[in-house]
Amino acid sequence: MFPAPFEYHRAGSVDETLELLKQFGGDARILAGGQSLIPAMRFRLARPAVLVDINGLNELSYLREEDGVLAIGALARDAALETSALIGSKYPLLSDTSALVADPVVRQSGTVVGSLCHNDPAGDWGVTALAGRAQIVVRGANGTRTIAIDDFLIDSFTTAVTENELALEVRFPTPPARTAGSYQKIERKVGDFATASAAARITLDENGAISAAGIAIGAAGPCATRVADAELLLHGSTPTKELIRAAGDAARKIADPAADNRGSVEYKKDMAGVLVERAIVAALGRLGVGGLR
Amino acid sequence: MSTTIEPEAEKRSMGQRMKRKEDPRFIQGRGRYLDDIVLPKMLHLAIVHSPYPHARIVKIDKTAALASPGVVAVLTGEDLAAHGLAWIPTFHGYDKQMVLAVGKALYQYQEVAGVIATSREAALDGVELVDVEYEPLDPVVSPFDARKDEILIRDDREAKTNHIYHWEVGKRAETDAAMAASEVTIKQRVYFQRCHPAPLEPCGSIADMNGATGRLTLYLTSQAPHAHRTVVSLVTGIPEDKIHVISPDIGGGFGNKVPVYAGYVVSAAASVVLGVPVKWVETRTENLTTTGFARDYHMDVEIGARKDGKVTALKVTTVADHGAFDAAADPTKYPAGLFGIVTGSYDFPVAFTELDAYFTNKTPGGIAYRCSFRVTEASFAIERGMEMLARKLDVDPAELRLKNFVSKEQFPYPSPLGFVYDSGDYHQTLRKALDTIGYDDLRKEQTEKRARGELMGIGISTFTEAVGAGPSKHFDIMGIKMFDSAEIRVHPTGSAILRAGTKSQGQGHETTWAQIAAEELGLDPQNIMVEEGDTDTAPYGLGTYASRSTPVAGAAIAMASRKIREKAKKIAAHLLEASEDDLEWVDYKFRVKGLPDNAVTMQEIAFAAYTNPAPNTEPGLEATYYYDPPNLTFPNGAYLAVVDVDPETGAVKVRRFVAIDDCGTVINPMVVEGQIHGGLTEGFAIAFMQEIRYDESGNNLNTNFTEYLVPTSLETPHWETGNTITPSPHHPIGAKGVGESPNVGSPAAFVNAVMDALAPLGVTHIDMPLTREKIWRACKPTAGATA
Amino acid sequence: MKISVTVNGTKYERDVEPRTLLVYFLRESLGLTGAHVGCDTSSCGVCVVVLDGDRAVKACTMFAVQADGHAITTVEGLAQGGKLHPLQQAFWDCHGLQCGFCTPGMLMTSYALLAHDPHPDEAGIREALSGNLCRCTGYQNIITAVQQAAGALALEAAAPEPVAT
Amino acid sequence: MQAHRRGDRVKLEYSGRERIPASTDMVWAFINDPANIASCMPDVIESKVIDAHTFDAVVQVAVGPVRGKFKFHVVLAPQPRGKRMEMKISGGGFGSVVDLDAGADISNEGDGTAMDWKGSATMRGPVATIGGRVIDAQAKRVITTTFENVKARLTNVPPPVPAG
Repeated sequence: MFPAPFEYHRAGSVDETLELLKQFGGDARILAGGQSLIPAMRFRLARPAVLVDINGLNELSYLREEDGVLAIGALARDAALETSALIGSKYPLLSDTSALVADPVVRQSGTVVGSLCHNDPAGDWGVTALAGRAQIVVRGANGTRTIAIDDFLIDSFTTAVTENELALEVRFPTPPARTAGSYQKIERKVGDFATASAAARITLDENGAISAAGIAIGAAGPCATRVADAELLLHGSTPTKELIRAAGDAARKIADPAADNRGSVEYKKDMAGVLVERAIVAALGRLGVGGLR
Repeated sequence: MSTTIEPEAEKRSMGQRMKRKEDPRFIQGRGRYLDDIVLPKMLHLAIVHSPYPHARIVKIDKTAALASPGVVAVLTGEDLAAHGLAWIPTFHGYDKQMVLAVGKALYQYQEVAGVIATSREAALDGVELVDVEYEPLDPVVSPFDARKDEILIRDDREAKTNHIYHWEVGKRAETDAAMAASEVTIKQRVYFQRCHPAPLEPCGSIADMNGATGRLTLYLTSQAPHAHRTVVSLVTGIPEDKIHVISPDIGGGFGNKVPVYAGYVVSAAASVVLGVPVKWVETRTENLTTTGFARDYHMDVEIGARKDGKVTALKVTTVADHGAFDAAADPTKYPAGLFGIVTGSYDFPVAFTELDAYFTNKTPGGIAYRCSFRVTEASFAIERGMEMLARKLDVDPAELRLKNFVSKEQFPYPSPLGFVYDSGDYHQTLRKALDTIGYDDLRKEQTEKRARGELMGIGISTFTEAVGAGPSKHFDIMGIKMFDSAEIRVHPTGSAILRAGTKSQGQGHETTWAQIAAEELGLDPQNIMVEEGDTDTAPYGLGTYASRSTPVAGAAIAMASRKIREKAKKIAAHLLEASEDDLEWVDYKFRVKGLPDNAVTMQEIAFAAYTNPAPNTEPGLEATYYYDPPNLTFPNGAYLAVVDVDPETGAVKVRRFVAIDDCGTVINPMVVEGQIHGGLTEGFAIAFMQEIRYDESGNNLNTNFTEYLVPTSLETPHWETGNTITPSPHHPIGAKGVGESPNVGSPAAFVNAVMDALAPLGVTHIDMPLTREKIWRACKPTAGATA
Repeated sequence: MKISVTVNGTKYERDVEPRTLLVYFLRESLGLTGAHVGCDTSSCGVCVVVLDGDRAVKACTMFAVQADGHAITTVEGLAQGGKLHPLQQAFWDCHGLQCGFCTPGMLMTSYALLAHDPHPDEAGIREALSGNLCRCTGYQNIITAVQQAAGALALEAAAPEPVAT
Repeated sequence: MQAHRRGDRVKLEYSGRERIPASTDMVWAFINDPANIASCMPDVIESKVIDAHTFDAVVQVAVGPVRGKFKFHVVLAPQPRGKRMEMKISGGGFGSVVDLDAGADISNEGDGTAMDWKGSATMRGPVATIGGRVIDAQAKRVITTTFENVKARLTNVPPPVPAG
């Protein structure tokens, strides 16, 4: 399978990228990792008239922790997170996620920001970004704006980035003390999109009660979904099996998956709950809280 | 065995873990697969497919496509009809199939038109612009609906029915009577799902009609190049000497590359019409949606037994879904292949099996996917049945098998469905598998786990295959007997070239064929070049599939070598100035009896054959042998799987898998192990993930590798292998064939293990693939009520 | 458009259509047919080559124009000075291939793996190779081969510079 | 307004209900005119009414990576007795075929009209598996927006700006 013809432009800078986007508008697509876009083009499902390649913008390939925020640049690839000592030690939620996206070769090209912008309903990073309360920094002709992830993910394959903007980075708040997370995914085999997925980020207070919780599920609606009821339930409570089960049930209730080869609605709803429970248990386990299964 | 003398170990070729001779080119990226071949002026073919499973073709408008840059021609079924190529016979000749749809499209993705252009991209650009107007018709998706004959799929046929054929073997009345009289019976419908071999290299062809010589060269991804040459000649009327089929390196076949596909024919027609080479290489979607699928058997399995566990009767009734054409790849006299092996390794006093096949609006096929013609379906049926019988009798499934095995004293064993099993020691093989895995300890562990509510299962499969088709009395394809052949020429300096009618697709023939000849001739296997796949040079053979290469061509190689040795003996007598009667073949040399130092090597003999030939003998040292096997061979094995099931998600972890195989004499243990690893992996895939499914509207739901699931290194279990050896008494070197055993035997082991794990929940059967959701459903507390 | 790519140490300048996938550029413009094509969905990995020394990429999911100014290593570039690369030798020794179609991709993914992690354990190798499909071997001998190659490379690395005493 | 989905990957189903502050007769008359329906479909670049029951429309598709034109052939099949309108929309694009079937039942509700609608999309061709989630999003958008716009037009307020 071969893509339809297109015009190719390699951007030399962020400004040049914005210039090209301005010039070609809706006819142009940004080419970063290309791991979703190129297969779609090979099937001629996507046939952009213009590709703006940002792979030369090495200045966007950073993973940078400063001012209480981990910033992941638009060209940081999944594999960079997977192998980063910083991510491995301080951001287990992100580390988990980076190891479960697509397959290990695809991860050497695929980017975190690109995945967020693609916003596939079964994608991984949107789920983790919701649980981690991430923000996306977007630049356009009129300057830079920062969008909370909840406002960024609009609908399937649709985000708050407009035609003339470039998503520059995603920012994850640095976890405060006594915080851990976990990402859980059911896939039929390596490389598959999620049958169901869930992310949890939990902060405990000094007494062992939950002082902050981020819970989200994937493949369970038009895009990644925050399980606000579970977050509310967890907040201020001491973890128990029953509490975790209730958080899972909140996910089961809110999940609105589509049936496909991966499973029925019934199965996927239950898996959303199971994975929320497992993600919470795993996050707590990382905080030394056990005996919850 | 051919010789009772034990040769010196270091000179021995047979049984050695010899590194493969074909590997240096593959590891350096210098293999030559079909798509690597580029010919001058070559054009590219891409195909237009029907999006509808059943539709009348109202109109095909080529105008826009022909105007697209680079497009040279567009061919439709009607264009082919003008050349008499609209229809071609199916594999065994009982039916015919459309090359490009004429009148009606009969399955989704059926080939409707071909676009020939100067590049692959331009051909695809043209495909987008071929405007086909369809009038959709209601599809028939299930053979059980087809049976009603409410919608006629094939109005081109004389018989106005979707029923293709009825086939049966065994004693119906006696079986029914024995079943009725049985103290215990089980009955279960078992569906072996439609799946696809999906070799990593898709199918393809390059047709090159030379207008000056009138000779058509066809590069094909072919497992059976000679058979394809004959078919092309019969279909086109081109004399067979004017057709040259070359099957280059093949990136896996597994039965997928046995049939003739539309792309081959269209590329050939296009080359004839346009006078330049035309290449066609499938996309993965085309591979999965249009080329031969496998299985799709709905089998009702019934077993009768006495209370003490001795089996009394077997009956299996099957409904087969053949898709839109009867293109199943089976020998002519065996429409349901070797399904009669369904009595398996057990001594049934009486048995009966029958099968009805139907057309549906699905892709045609029914090829032998890593399988000897329906042996996989049969083995799955009997091994699932025996497991259910053990459950019903509340006896250990290993004990039940040991009680009912054909014993080694019974060989050659005539089975109730007409085979004569050559050799085996089923008891020894199963006992070895049980010992290897530590069966008793595992059962103890399982008891403890069950007490804690954990789901652990142990599955057994003790299969017998029938492979190596086959004896000419019974086996032919469109009349061509299923012999195979070898030609060996020993060069003056003692190296040789060996050609065979088979075609390796990864099996390692370049190594193992050389090992057989080297062992028989006392030559260095490194200096025996093996060549296959070129119909201009190789002797006629039926090709590689159905585990037939070693049983048939392997025998031909041994026999050709022995013919050479006979002649060599004459030359040796001349060289040693002795009588032939005074010579003996010892330690890879001819020597004068009683005078061990008075000896000549084959290398010396070869040199003499060209420089100092014996009086009254032809110069040279070569032989050709066409081997017609006296019987099939019957590889067998005992497989054990241990699984843990997570009831919360339905996930299954295959913790251990032990495979003990008896494939008779082993030529190269390393190659045999490799074959077993690969076959087990495919069996694992079939048990847990591989399936071609259609929705109720006839849409294929598994059209590429994102939906047709091939396991990766991470899902694939670690395999433990071992063997027992009972040489085939009728094969010149005692070998039986092995490539398919693991794929035939393992699916039942996996399913039996999962069912064993779910036994405490009262679950007796779940159809493959065992997806997480199916297992999750079975584990739900309410499963009993909703199932 | 015109691109300049260094493949296996040799610089090539070629004119390509933007839509030409890297794998077809290598196969058809440069005649390096080691990288194959087995699917259209970036699933099978038979097309894997190494970009800039240590990044495995599926060459069917990258345009040739994107390789402009970069270095590509293909299976044809593994053997040096007439000597097989330890990975090639190990695949041969351990029967890590059958039909050979997935082999170049497997070798190149393994090559990138060993560039990052010279001593992977079995689990690490299974993980790293899980973007490459094989239908013949069941992966087991491939994993053994990568372990053998890792050992051989470690020896090679140790050999040329004897420790001063 | 909520669209519900169920069914298999290649067969997607949607349903919803619009309450329209207009008489049943007005609504019925409105949706019987193909020109009106054409004007309610989202992102229509051009449309051509062929006869009293059929029209062709070219729709600009823009979902995620998918940007392109999609040709639709729409056939209206009014069932006046039960005030039910059935629509068959067959489309082509991306080398594949998508069939949308929609049906709306009109009934009195208070001083207005209720329009209960159901739609399903069937995808055929390679797109179904590679682009299932994308096409799902697009089909949902076409169907739901069309009915939302019918309501908007009859409510005499400007139609909502489609998301994206």
